[in-house]
Formats: sequence, structure tokens, C-alpha cells
Amino acid sequence: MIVEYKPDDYKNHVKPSWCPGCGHYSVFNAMLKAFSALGIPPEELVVASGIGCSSRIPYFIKTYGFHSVHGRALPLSIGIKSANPKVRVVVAGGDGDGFSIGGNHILHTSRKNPDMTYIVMDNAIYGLTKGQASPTSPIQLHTKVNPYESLDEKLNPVLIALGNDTSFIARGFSGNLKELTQLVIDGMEHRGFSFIHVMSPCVQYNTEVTYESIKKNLQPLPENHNVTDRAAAVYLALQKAPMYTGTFYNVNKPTLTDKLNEVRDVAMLQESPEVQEKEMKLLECMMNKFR
Amino acid sequence: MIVEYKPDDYKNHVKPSWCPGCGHYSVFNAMLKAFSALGIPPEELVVASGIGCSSRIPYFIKTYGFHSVHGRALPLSIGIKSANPKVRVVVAGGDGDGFSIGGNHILHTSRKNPDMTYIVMDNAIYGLTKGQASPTSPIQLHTKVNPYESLDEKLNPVLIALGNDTSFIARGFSGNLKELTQLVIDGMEHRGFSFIHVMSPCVQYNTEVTYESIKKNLQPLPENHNVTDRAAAVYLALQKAPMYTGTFYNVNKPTLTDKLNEVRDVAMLQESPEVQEKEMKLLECMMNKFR
Amino acid sequence: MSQNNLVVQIAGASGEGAISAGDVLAAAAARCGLNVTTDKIYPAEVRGSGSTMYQLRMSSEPTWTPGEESDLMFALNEQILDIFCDSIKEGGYLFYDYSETSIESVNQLNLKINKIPVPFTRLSKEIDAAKAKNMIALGVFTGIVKQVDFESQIIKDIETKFKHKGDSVLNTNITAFEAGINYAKETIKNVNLSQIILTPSTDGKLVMTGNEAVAFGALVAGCRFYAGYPITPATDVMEWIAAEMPKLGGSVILAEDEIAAIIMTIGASYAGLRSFTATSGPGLSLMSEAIGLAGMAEIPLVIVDVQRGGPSTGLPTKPEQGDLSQAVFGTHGDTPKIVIAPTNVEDCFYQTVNAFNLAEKYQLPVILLSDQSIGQRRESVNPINLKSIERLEREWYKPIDKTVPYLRYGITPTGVSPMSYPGLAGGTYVATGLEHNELSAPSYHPKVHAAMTEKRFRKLQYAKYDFHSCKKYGDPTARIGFITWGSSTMPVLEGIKLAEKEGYKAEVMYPKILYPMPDSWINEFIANKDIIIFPERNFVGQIANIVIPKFTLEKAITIIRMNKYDSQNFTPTEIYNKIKELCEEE
Amino acid sequence: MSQNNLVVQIAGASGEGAISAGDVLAAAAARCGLNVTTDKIYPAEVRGSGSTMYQLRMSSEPTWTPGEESDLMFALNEQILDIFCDSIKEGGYLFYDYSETSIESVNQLNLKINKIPVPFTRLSKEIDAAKAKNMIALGVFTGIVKQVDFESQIIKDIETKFKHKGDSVLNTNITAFEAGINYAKETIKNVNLSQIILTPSTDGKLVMTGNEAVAFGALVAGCRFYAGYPITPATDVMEWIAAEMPKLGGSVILAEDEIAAIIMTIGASYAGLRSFTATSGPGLSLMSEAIGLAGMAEIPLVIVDVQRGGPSTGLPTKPEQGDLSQAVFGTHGDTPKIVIAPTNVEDCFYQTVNAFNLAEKYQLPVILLSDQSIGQRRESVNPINLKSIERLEREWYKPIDKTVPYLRYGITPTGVSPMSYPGLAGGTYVATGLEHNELSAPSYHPKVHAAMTEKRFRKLQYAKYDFHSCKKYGDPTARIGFITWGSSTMPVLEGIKLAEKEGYKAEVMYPKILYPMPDSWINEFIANKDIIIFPERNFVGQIANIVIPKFTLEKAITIIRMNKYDSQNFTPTEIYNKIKELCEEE
Ligand SMILES: Cc1ncc(C[n+]2csc(CCOP(=O)(O)OP(=O)(O)O)c2C)c(N)n1
Ligand SMILES: Cc1ncc(C[n+]2csc(CCOP(=O)(O)OP(=O)(O)O)c2C)c(N)n1
Ligand code: SF4
Ligand code: SF4
Ligand SMILES: [Mg+2]
Ligand SMILES: [Mg+2]
Repeated sequence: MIVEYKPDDYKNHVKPSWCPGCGHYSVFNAMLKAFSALGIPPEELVVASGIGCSSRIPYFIKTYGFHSVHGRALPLSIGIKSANPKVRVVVAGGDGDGFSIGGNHILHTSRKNPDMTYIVMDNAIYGLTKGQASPTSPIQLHTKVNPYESLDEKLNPVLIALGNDTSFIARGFSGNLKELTQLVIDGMEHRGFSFIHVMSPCVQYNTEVTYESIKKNLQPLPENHNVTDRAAAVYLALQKAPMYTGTFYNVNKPTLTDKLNEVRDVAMLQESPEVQEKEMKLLECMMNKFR
Repeated sequence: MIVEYKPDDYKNHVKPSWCPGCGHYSVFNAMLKAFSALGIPPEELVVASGIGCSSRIPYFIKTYGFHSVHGRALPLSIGIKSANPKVRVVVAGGDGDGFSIGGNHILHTSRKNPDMTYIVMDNAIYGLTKGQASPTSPIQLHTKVNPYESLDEKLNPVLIALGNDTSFIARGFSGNLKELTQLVIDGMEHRGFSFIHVMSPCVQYNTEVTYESIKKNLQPLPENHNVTDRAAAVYLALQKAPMYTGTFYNVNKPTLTDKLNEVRDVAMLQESPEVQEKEMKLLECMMNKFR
Repeated sequence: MSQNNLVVQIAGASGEGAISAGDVLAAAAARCGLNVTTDKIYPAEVRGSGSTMYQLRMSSEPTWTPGEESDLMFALNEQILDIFCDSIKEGGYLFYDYSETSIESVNQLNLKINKIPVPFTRLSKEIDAAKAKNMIALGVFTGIVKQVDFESQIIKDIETKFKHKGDSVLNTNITAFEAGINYAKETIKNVNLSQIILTPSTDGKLVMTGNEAVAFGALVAGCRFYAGYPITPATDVMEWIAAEMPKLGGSVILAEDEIAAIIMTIGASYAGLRSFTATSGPGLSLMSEAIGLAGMAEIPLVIVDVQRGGPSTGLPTKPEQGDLSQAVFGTHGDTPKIVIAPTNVEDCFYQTVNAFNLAEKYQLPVILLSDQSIGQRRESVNPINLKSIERLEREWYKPIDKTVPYLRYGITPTGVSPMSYPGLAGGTYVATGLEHNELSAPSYHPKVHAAMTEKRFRKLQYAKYDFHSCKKYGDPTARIGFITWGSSTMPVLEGIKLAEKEGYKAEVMYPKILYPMPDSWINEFIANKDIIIFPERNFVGQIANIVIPKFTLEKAITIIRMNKYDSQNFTPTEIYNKIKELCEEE
Repeated sequence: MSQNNLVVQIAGASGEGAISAGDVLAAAAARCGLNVTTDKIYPAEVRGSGSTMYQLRMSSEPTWTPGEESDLMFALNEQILDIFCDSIKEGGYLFYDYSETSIESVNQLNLKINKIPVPFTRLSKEIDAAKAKNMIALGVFTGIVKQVDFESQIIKDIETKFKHKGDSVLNTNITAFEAGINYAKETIKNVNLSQIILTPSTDGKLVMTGNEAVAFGALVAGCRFYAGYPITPATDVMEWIAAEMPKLGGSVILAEDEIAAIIMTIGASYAGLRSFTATSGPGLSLMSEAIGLAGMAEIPLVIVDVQRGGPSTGLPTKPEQGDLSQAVFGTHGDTPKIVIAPTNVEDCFYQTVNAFNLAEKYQLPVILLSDQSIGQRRESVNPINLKSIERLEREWYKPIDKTVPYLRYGITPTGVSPMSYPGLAGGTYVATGLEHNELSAPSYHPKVHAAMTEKRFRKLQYAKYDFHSCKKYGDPTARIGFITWGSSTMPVLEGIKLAEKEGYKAEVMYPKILYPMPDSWINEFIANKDIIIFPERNFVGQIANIVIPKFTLEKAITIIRMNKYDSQNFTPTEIYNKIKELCEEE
């Protein structure tokens, strides 16, 4: 018998506590719908996060969850996925969490290509700490920590992921739930590390990056875009107006699980067949190397 | 009277302790020659580094120096440069220091564009800790920490810098001192953050990335390459064979010092002219805001 | 019985402006020349989520704590009655929203208090100021508290607070305030506050939060570089500094994380500027490695930790004194550093100045341990004589004889060696985290390591008795002694005062410099005590663990660890009760 | 006077293979059934840079330390005579390179030792093995030490060591070894070692370094996940694990830094696997924040810190016991954790097993404090009965009644709550670093925070008396007591033994679990002591600071901090002298 899960089946007893209108609701809904569409039992899912308004999402979802520390959800999830390759891991967080303190981990996670999905809810602000400039804040956004001029150019998450050779790269928008749900599904179905950059406005603190300002500038990627052409994807990601949504890049590479399995196989060739798969025997062989 | 400094004038009483043949000697020599060519008095130079064989370089140079902690030479140097904008800052380190633990700082330093030069001596290995795989190690290089298969794809430093929009990006080779010296000079003359990726072999621990293996694959950038064209630079950086040397990218943007000065000017407009530039008056005005 | 202080509470749901009204009143009282201490109380989230209470004590005497029970409470809505009303003093006054509150819920408050109906909601609607109930409350307060003329000061403050929101908002608030005054004068007759005596001093006081005091203190101490990363409850330090420091030619940098932040400040200090960063527990943990670097490379540096509930992400908006052990010991290896803690808002200013002076004088990292309760609480501060604030200069290297090599890490009797800075001819050296010789070249020689370790720690021998920063209060002949620190200090002082009035004797010692701990002062203090009590707001007894190893005991002594770990402040009554209990045990 | 142990030193310049010869000899002696302890001594860099000495003690009795003076020294070149020769025992033998060493430099060694010329260089050239002087030395050793038949074991070891370098290298080394034996048998007549009694046990022993013992211990304890970042002197833990763990189905991941490394292990443990990471001081500092997360979220985890000289980058290749304070206190907030320290190589194995069992049983981070001296020293280890090693299971959650919600953080009498793992139906919850209620939802309620803090620390009440891991040695009636830890323990034991022989009494207590400190055991120990001495290799007295606050004293006691901070090990003689001095003071 195949059990079907409705989006609501993934809702936890803890209710989302975001401000009314916050873009993160939409990401939450897209995730529930995607889980349902993929029919994954709740206990086979882990939603992991760092710290931020966006990173509170595990509490609201009735799967396994881990609300860890600021910026570290990716290495956390590498640990989870390698230790327990059968579970599906979705990492969710904010632009501050992911691109500021956590920026290095996207790069190194891409190099390992674990089979998991990373969703960044980018509101170009630090929401939880009440509104400071983030790495994606436009230079004209003045907040209390940069009240006059900004010292930092904003970064381009899709471009950076392309530089990292992340194996699946897409951009969505909280104002377009349908497209976003599909991107989450596609990302989760991708075998390898998928990165989904979601424009997800903070209605409380960001006066520059709003539903309207984003929507005006958004456009789906050209239909003929070849998602395996990295140079073409870079070219499209470099465009500031319009800003494209959809899947920029999608290539197949061995996943971390594949590689770990291969390591185990090759390592085992060092040992004689009779000890293989007998833990005690293997440990004794190892001990005897000290003789 | 203009004092002239010979390369040897920048040598310290502590002698380089690298293995004979180590690529880092060449970077050391290129730096001394560049300092001399630019005629900078030793006391107006700061050479800052993290930890690694490469990062030991400040001891060997008779300028100001800072041998800090692993991976943090860039933010350290931002502090130095903002506090003391008149000094020239050169940051030097290794691939482990810069791309592994320190990877995030290249990104965020690029966003600030401080007027300083960052030289990475890339030997695709952790030299100081006696030979473990680094983020630029080719997948076929097996070391004691990855004796069977590698889990990590190597990263492409020039491509990543392009993703970060670093304002000057070049690649050199320890086997070509003349080109390297010129790149260091060009980087230091660039107004803004310059990143110089140097292929600098470890003769002790890296059996794959050697003078020969590098040289075979190296080629100068096409003469007609337009250094302000980021997409073109990305295309060239994506090439694996040949691997290009020379300047990939060079654009002008406001430097951190420019931006800090602008912040000060705008901030000062908040205060009445009679208190400006009188420190005690300004502090009293600030105190009176608490009344 | 007459009393020389007045405790006021304003309670409301979020959006009703209890906090902004409280801030206005605190500022006005301070400007009138009264001492003021405040507190914001958020009930546990599960009950009445979103409600807050602003508590404020004003007096012509120093206000050590915001008080325990209130004389006057203004309750802006019905729900909060249940949550907060038991904090009104017997005989105190509750002003409740007559128009909205059911008579049953008022009657049901079975307390010996006076319940005064005020039609907050109706009045606010009448004047078209539905969002200004809080200002009506302030008006009522002004109408009934006649000891001081608050009116003009409150108006001035409403102006500061609302002028950037435009004339219409400003006028609405002023109209509401006036409406409250008029209502009180015309309608409220049965309030008698004649027992409260408030005699303001003639020169007005400043009012600020602990975080603002730290930020301002840094500027006055000559600090011209800040790098930081936002974190509750420390972000306001950066926000204040970002607006003001550039005017003095300084640099404020938003870093990508706390590691980058502190390393930037190390770079700036190396380059010659006084510099600092502010954070809370998680950030302090991330800074551990860099603090060790500053200790080894002998770089002056101030790190402010506005402590919050822990461990881990913990309780970001709640106070706790849980980071002392981490501040003192939280770096690998033997790291020389100084840890210092202010006791209230005013002290935040002065201890910040001390922190910079200590850092510069001894060339090492200084950690200032504030916490959410003093960091975000508003208090009056006596006007500061800026010219009298001393700035100790770093001992700069002055190259004289070019043939003598510069010994950056020269071994000296005090442990302090003159420092140069980039740009100074003849002063080049390498600042380093490796063990090194006097010339700053790496050295692992056993004798060098031993001598350099001694050099670095020699500085602490001097620092621990510096700035006379170990204070006492109470009866020196008492056999009960308290040793406490930081934000637990004021409730202890007040508790001892309460006990004294009842004839129970106790004395407290509260070091401001917590590490290095001034052993001889501690031992003098405990010499004639039989009992030492360590009140602190953490579980493991962090100051107790640091002080006890310093005891050189001639006799057995009873040690009592008094730990509070529910994120609440100590109350003076708790301290009083402890003293009483111990005195009566005899 | 007869003696039951033999101390051998092999000294040479880098490239002359003193270390590899020492390793071969250590392995051979262990396989012959002798106890062996070794040490590598690098002289201070400024003098004789690049020289090393391998010291090795073998005995049928347990070899607690590598000994202080040698019976036999093999000096492979002339320069090192000056550096190392004063460590030869009076009456001991120096074998120097006759062919190369000038007779003046030998004569000038004004020592009461026997100087035996051996033409190392000439012999090696004769057999075309210029790089195998070290093997000739091993041969000479084998030729003169007739108590045990080392020959076949040494050949076996030379084979293991050189077989991957090809037959020619292997044969050269064996030829050189044989040449040494022949030379000794034929030419060296005036060596008399008859006073040395070595009676090997019949079953051979293992030989390994402390880092290898840790790595192997982890595998035996059931650990199947490792993530790490290279750092001296801990890297060899990862290098050993990387080769072996995959065979058991485990995962070994090279992380981008220490923060990522520990967070990966937290993820793996959450997902159900025993996991660990190994690092040294700078890495431990970077891990502070994550250790707090593991404490708060109650994730079992082992962190190995192979300590090196500090602070900061410090002295990467030298040992020090400077990270104890950091291990215990180096996290913001009140963090529950366990700190444990092995005393020698064999103990590295068993304490690692304990560390995993403690972590799993109490669901918290356990820090194992090794150091460079035991981590990288080779010692014999008694063969391990693998089947007898107990693996304590985590208390897993077993969903029975679906209507009962799963309380991941349920408050229990022991503080331990059953844990589920991803994949288990009915066990979903959110692991979190925020304060939370039993259901794992965030809660800042004061009562919840207090109750959860108590729950987390309740575990430590049980852990501190677990595994009977507080050991004693010496005379229980002695009035002199030592309290020490980790790698300082063995020299203290040997020093007490030396003192006993002279009639001076002392006793030592050496806890393996250092935090939580077992108070009642400590107080029992000190009850009849007048003097407590804390020998440890750091400046500030880190174990003293942790133990002293636990004292419940009925009387005054003399506390002596005996700190060594030049990165050298204690010698038994130093301990002996201290005991003697104190006994004679009386
Ligand atoms: C180590 C550490 N530093 C800083 C913080 C404070 N902090 C919490 S969330 C946050 C940024 C949140 O921004 P983002 O990730 O964009 O999430 P959003 O709230 O905007 O959804 C910061 C700086 C922290 N919790 N831990
Ligand atoms: C926090 C920290 N982690 C790890 C180390 C150990 N370590 C020292 S240098 C180094 C890597 C050096 O590699 P690289 O930067 O490439 O320099 P190279 O020696 O190859 O020139 C490592 C891992 C350290 N010193 N500090
Ligand atoms: S503050 Fe911003 S990001 Fe946070 S919940 Fe509100 S709208 Fe969303
Ligand atoms: S180990 Fe490698 S990187 Fe280090 S000095 Fe030797 S050759 Fe250079
Ligand atoms: Mg955000
Ligand atoms: Mg390298």
C-alpha cells in the first residue's frame, strides 16, 4: 500500500511565527507541497538550518529537524547525510546565515556534492536581529549599522554557486509559489547538491527589496537556455535587469555517497577476503598491525 | 633626495627556511623585486599572513609583518589598512590557508575592495602539516588523509575570484620569476583589491603538481583578452588545458578607503560646522543627545 | 511612612507603546534631575505572548535597582492585569482601562491595592489617537504626581521621539498626553501620594542604556575603530557607534562574521588605533582563537560581551552571567588577558574607559562582560566631565639609536615592551602568534618559552591592583560576606541595605576586574568573615570557581553558592532573606 | 647493582635515521615481550638545528617513563656529542663514530662514561650503505645486548619498514644491520652489561603511538564517523583513521576547517553514528561554539585535543598541558560536558573507549585531552582482548504508543532522555541550540530554563563517579599528596617510587575524568594530607584551579602549585626532590 501524504501532514504543532506577509511563508508552503508531491514519509526527511527568521523553519515542519548554530547548516547536513544516506536532507536558511558567516561552506559543500537540497530565503537583510545590511543588500539600503554609505558591494549568489560548480542551481521567488514548488521538487529530484536561491522579502525591515521591486525586474530564463552550459549560465547570471528565475545549471556528478562507497570498496581491497564484513576479524587485523 | 631600495634591502636577518627548490622562494624574490621597483620604504609596507609554509614569509622580509592565525590574514589586513591607510599592505599565504579555512574572506574582502594585494602560493597541498590534500589538489592526488579516493573536486581560484567580482585577478607561476614580478608590481599598482594566484610547487609532498606538470600546461593569456570583460575572463578561467597565466581581470571601483572617507564626510554633515574637527566639542554634542 | 522613591509600571500588549512611554518618562525624570533605573519585563512566552511591562524607579537618592513592587501601575489593557498585577505594592494604585476592562476582572484581583478606573481607550478615541493610550497614561501620571514638574520635559521628549515621524503623529501624541493630564486633574481625586518625597537635583542627568554607555565610553576613551557582526543583545553598541564614530574620523566595519570582526580589530590595533568589537556569547566563543592571538602577539584590544542566556543559542533576549568562565579561560594555552565587568549603566561608561586604558597599558585583550539586563536597560547617568577622563597612551617605541635592534618583545621588569606601528622608520617587526624571542623571530627554546610566558603574565601582577576597582559596601565587622559581580551587584547592595535597617549585618566585595583576581584584597576581605556567599546568575558558580582558589585560609570558612539560573535578576529581598536566615541561624 | 631496565639513546642529524632506528628497536623489543617507552628529543632550535635523539627504555617491569639517563648511547655523528652526551649515566657506554670523530672532541667529554669507538661511517661505506649508519648502530646494539634475542625481530621490523621501498633499499639495511652485529661480536670486547636483567614475557606486546591508540580505540568503541582538519600534532589520528575506518563501513571526511569538522560530527551523531574529531589547541578554540551546541542539543560526541604549546599558534611541535581550562570552561553559558585525560599510550586506547561510552551514555560532548608527548610517543601496549571491550549503547527511543508525543528532552531522574534518529517513524523532533521544552519547541520560560539547566547538569552528577576513573598510587598514610593528570602522571608515579626507596612517603591521586571532578573522592584523598602538590605543565595551574574549589576543608592545608611551562616533561627526579625537600623540612 502506498501511503499518500498531504502537504498538511508535514505541519508541526508549532505554528510559524513570522510576521504576516513575510516571504518565508511561501517557501514553507512550497516545501510542504514538494514533500507531498514526492511522497516522502515525514520520518525520512531531515530539515536542517542555522539561525535567523528563515532558519526557524524546522520547528514548523513535522519531520526530523535540526536548528543548529549560525551559518553551519551545510556541514551539519553533510554529517547527517553521510551517516544516514537513506534520509532526504533539506537545508534551509537565510542570506545572512548562508552568504555571510556561512559563505565558505557553500563552496566546500559543492566540492563534495552530497545529495541534498539547500534553499536560501534571501530577503537581503538580517531579519531576526531587526534589520541590518546583509551580503545581498543593495548598496543604497541604509540600515542602522550602515546609516550613511555602504562599504560592501552586494554579491550574486547564483554566480558564486556557478563559480563553485554546484551541480544544480536555480532561482525562485516567494511571490510565485507554483514555480517555487516546482524548483524545490526539481532540486530534490536532482542527484547531488542542489542550491535554490529564493527572493523572499522581509516586510518588516527591508524597504528596498520588496515584492514589488523584485517582481518588476523578474523574468523566467530563456526557454532555450542549456542547463549544462556553465559559461552560458554565468552570462545569464551576470545580468542585473532582468533578473532571471528558473534553473540555471544542472549537471550530473558522483555524489558524496557514491564517493564514500567507493572509498570503502577500495579500502576493503587491502584486506583479505576472509576478514571482510566480519567486524571483529577486521579489528583484530588492525590490532595485529601494531605487532 | 629619493632613496633607492634594492631587493636585498627588504631581506630580514631571519633566513627563509623552506626546503631547497620550494616554489615559495620565487614568490619571495618576486616580492622583493617588486618592492624595490616600486621604491617603497620598508617601514611603509606591511606583509601579513596566516599559517603555513608560505605564510612564514613575513619573517624573512624586513618590513612590518604580521604572522597571524590560520586563514585570517585578509580581515586582519582590512583592519590594518583602514586604520592606517598610508601603509601598503601585501597579504601572502597558501592554498590551504586561503581557500580552505579562509575561503569566505576572499569573497567578503572583494566586496569591500580594500587597496591591497593578496598573493596565494598554491602548491595544491598542505605543506607545513606534512602533506595533506588541499582544495586545489587534483582528484588523483592521494595523501594520508585521503589514501583511497578523493571526496572533493578541486576548486578553481581564478574563477571563484571572478564570481566574487574581485577587482584585479591574475595568475603566475613560481617557475617564471620575471612574469611573476611584473604581476606583483601590477597588482600593487592596481587601486583596489588585487588577487594573484601563483602556482608554487611543494617539492616535498606534492607528487602530482610539480614544476614539470604545471609548465607543460601553462600558456600566457591571449594578447587580445580584454581585462574588463568579466564574461570573457570567466570563459578563459574555465579552460583546463591550457591553463592561462597573466592578468584575467582588472576594473576600477571605489576602494574601502574611498568609501570610509565618504562615510565620514556624510556623517559629519549631521553636525553643525562649529563642532566639526573639534574632538571635544563633538564628544560633548554626542553626550548631550543623552539629555 | 514617607519614602524617597517612586516605582512606576506601565504594562501593555505589543503595539500599545508601554516601552516607548516608559522611555519617555525615564528621560524626562532624568532631565528633571532625578535618578532613574528601569527594566523591561517580558512574561514567559507561553502566557500573554507579546505583552510587556516597563518598570521605572525614580528617586533623589541613587536608584540601585528598578525596585520590586510598584507604587503606580498603568495597565493599558485587560489581559495583562492577570499577568502583572501582583507586582503592585500593598496600598499602591492600579490605573486600569475603565472603558474596556470588565468589572469582574478588576474585582477578581484580590489585592490590597487601590484600583482607579481611567477610560484610556475612550479618551484616545475621542481625540482620534487610538494608538496613543500610552501617552494618555503619561498624562495621568503627570497629573497626579505633583512633586516634580514633569510636563515640559515630557513634551520635549515626545518631540525628540516623534519629530521624525511628521507633525501629525507628533501632535496626536502631545494631544493625548495633555488629555491625560486634564483627565487626572479633573476626575481623579482619590489618589494620595504625599508620602513620596522627590527632590530633584538642579542639574539634569543624562539617560542612556548600558550598550549606549559602552559605545559612548569607547569614543571618549579614544577608540577609533570598530568591526562587528550583529547579535542580540549587543547589536545596539554597533548601531550607536556606526552613527557617531565616523564623525571623529573613525572606521566602522560590518564584518562577515565574528572571527573576521575581531581579527579586523586586531589589525587596526596593530596599525596603531584603539579598537574594539562587541558581541554576545556565541560570538565570544567564535572569537576564542583570535583572543589567544592578541594575548600572544601582545595587541591591545577590547571585546565587549553583552551576555545572554546560554548555552548555545540559548535565550537570546534574556540576561545571564554565564560567560565569565569562558571569558577568563576560554582560549587554549595560557593566555594573558583581563576580564572586567560593570555593575550598572553608568559603570558601563567608566569601565569601558578603564577597559581601553588597561588594554593599552598592558598590551593585551580586555573582555568587558556586560549583560542583556544592564546593556538594554535605561538609567540616569550623572553628567560626565569629559575633560577629566584620562586616556592612557600605549608605550610607543621611539627609535633613537639605529644600531640598536628593536626588541618588540623585549623582556622588561613590568612585562610591557614598547610597541611600534607601521609607518615608523626603524620600528619594523613581525607581530606573531608563534612563540618568539625578543626580536620577534620564532623560537621554541625551552628557556625562551618559559621566559616569555613569565613576561606575558608579569603584566597581570600589576594589572590586578590597578584602577582600585575592587569595591566594598556594608559593615566591615560583619561575619557574613558576599562576593559578587556585574549586574548582580546592585540587588546585593540594596539587599544589604534592607538588612541593615533591620539590624542584620553583612558586607559585600565586588571586584570590577575579575581576572586577574586581586588575591590580597580578597584575602583581606574574607579574613574576619565566617561565611562567604557568592550570588551570581549562572548554574555552576563561575565567580566562586575563580575566587576560591585564591583563598589563603587560616581557618575553615563556610562557602555558600547562591546561583540563580532562570534568567531572572536577583531581588534585594532574596538577598535580605538570605542574610536574615543566616543571622537567625546562629 | 643489578637493574631491571635498559635505557638506550640513538642520536643523529636529520637524515641519519636516528628516529627510524629507534622505532625499529622499540617495535622489536615490544614483540620480544618487553615493555617499552620512548621519547624523541629535539634540542632547542638555535643549537644544533636538525639533530634529534631517540630515547627508549625497555624492561620486564612496566616502563612508566623513558628514563632520565641512558645506559647506552649511539652517536651517529660528531656534532651531537656536545648536545646530548651529558645524558649518559655514570658508567654508561657511548658508541661514537670512530671514523669521523676527532679524538679531541671525544676526550673533551669530561664524563665518567665508557667511550667505545665504532667506525659507523667507514663500515657503512664499505658495504655501500652510506645512509644506513643507523642500522649498523642497531646491529652493534644487538651484538652486545645478549639478554634477549633481538635479531630476528629487528629483521622482521626492518622488512616491514622498508619493503615498500624496494628490494635494494631493504637489502642494504639488512646488510648494514648484520655488519653491525658482526663488528660488535668481533671487535667490541670491553662492554659489560651483566648487571642488566631483562626477562621478557612470553606473549609479545603491541607497539603504537598515543595518537594511533586513540584512533584504534575509537574504532573498537564502535565509532564510524570522523571529520577533521589537519593540525600538528593531531593529524596522525586522522591519517590512521582514514586508512582503516572505511573498511568497517565508516566515513572519513576532510573538512574545510575545524568548525565544519565538528559540526559534521554533530550531524553524524544526530543521525545515529558514534562520531568524533581530533585537533589541537587552535582547533579546539574554533570548536567552542559547536561544543556548546552539542551540550544544549544533547548530542553525543567525542573531541580529541592533542595539546601542544600555547597560547595561539604557540609551539606546534612541543607538548604542554595548557588546554584543560579551555576544555572545561571554554564555551559560553553553562555547558554540560565531560573532560577526560589519558596518562600514557595504553591509556589513550582505554580512555578513548571510555570517552565514547560516556558520550553515548550521557548524550553530551566529551573532550579527551591528550598531548604531543603521549600522542606522538611510541610505547608497548599489552595485547587487547577486543571481545571484552564494552560498548555502551545510547538510550534509543522506542515508539510504542503513537498517541503519546515523543519527549526528546523529557525531564528524567538521571537527566538522560531517550533519543530517536532520522528514519525512525514516530520519533521526529527538532534538535536545537535554543532553550526548549520537553517537546523540543523553543521556550524562554524561566521555569523551563531552570528545569532544563538542572536536567542537563544532573547527568554530570552520575558521570563524575563513573568508570572508577580516579586512581591512586603510593602510601595512603603519607601526609604529602599529589594531584596530577594526563602526561604528568607517570613521572609523578616514578618519582614517588624513587622516594619510597629512600624512605620518603607520598601518595598521588590522578583523576582520568577531570570534569566533572569527583568531589567526594578528592575530599577523601586530602582528608589525612597536610600538603597537596599540583604538578602540571602549564603556567596558571589549571588542574589546581579546578580541584581547589571542590575542597571542603576542616583544617588548613598547604597547597603547592608545581608548574612547569618550558614545554618539557617532568622528570621523576624533580618529583623525588620535591618530596625529599618537603620531608626534610619537617
Ligand atoms: C554566531 C552568531 N552570530 C550572530 C548571531 C545573531 N544572528 C542571528 S540570526 C542573524 C542573521 C539572520 O539573517 P538571515 O540569515 O538573513 O535570516 P533572516 O532572519 O533574514 O531570515 C544573526 C546575525 C548568532 N545567532 N550567532
Ligand atoms: C586553526 C588551525 N587549524 C589548523 C592548523 C594547522 N595548519 C597549519 S598550516 C596548515 C595548512 C597549510 O597549507 P597551505 O596554506 O597551503 O600552506 P603551505 O604550507 O602549503 O605553503 C594547517 C592545516 C592551524 N595552524 N590552525
Ligand atoms: S522580520 Fe522580516 S524576515 Fe523576520 S519574520 Fe518578519 S518579515 Fe519575515
Ligand atoms: S614542505 Fe613543501 S611547501 Fe613547505 S617548504 Fe617544503 S617544499 Fe615548500
Ligand atoms: Mg535574511
Ligand atoms: Mg599549500
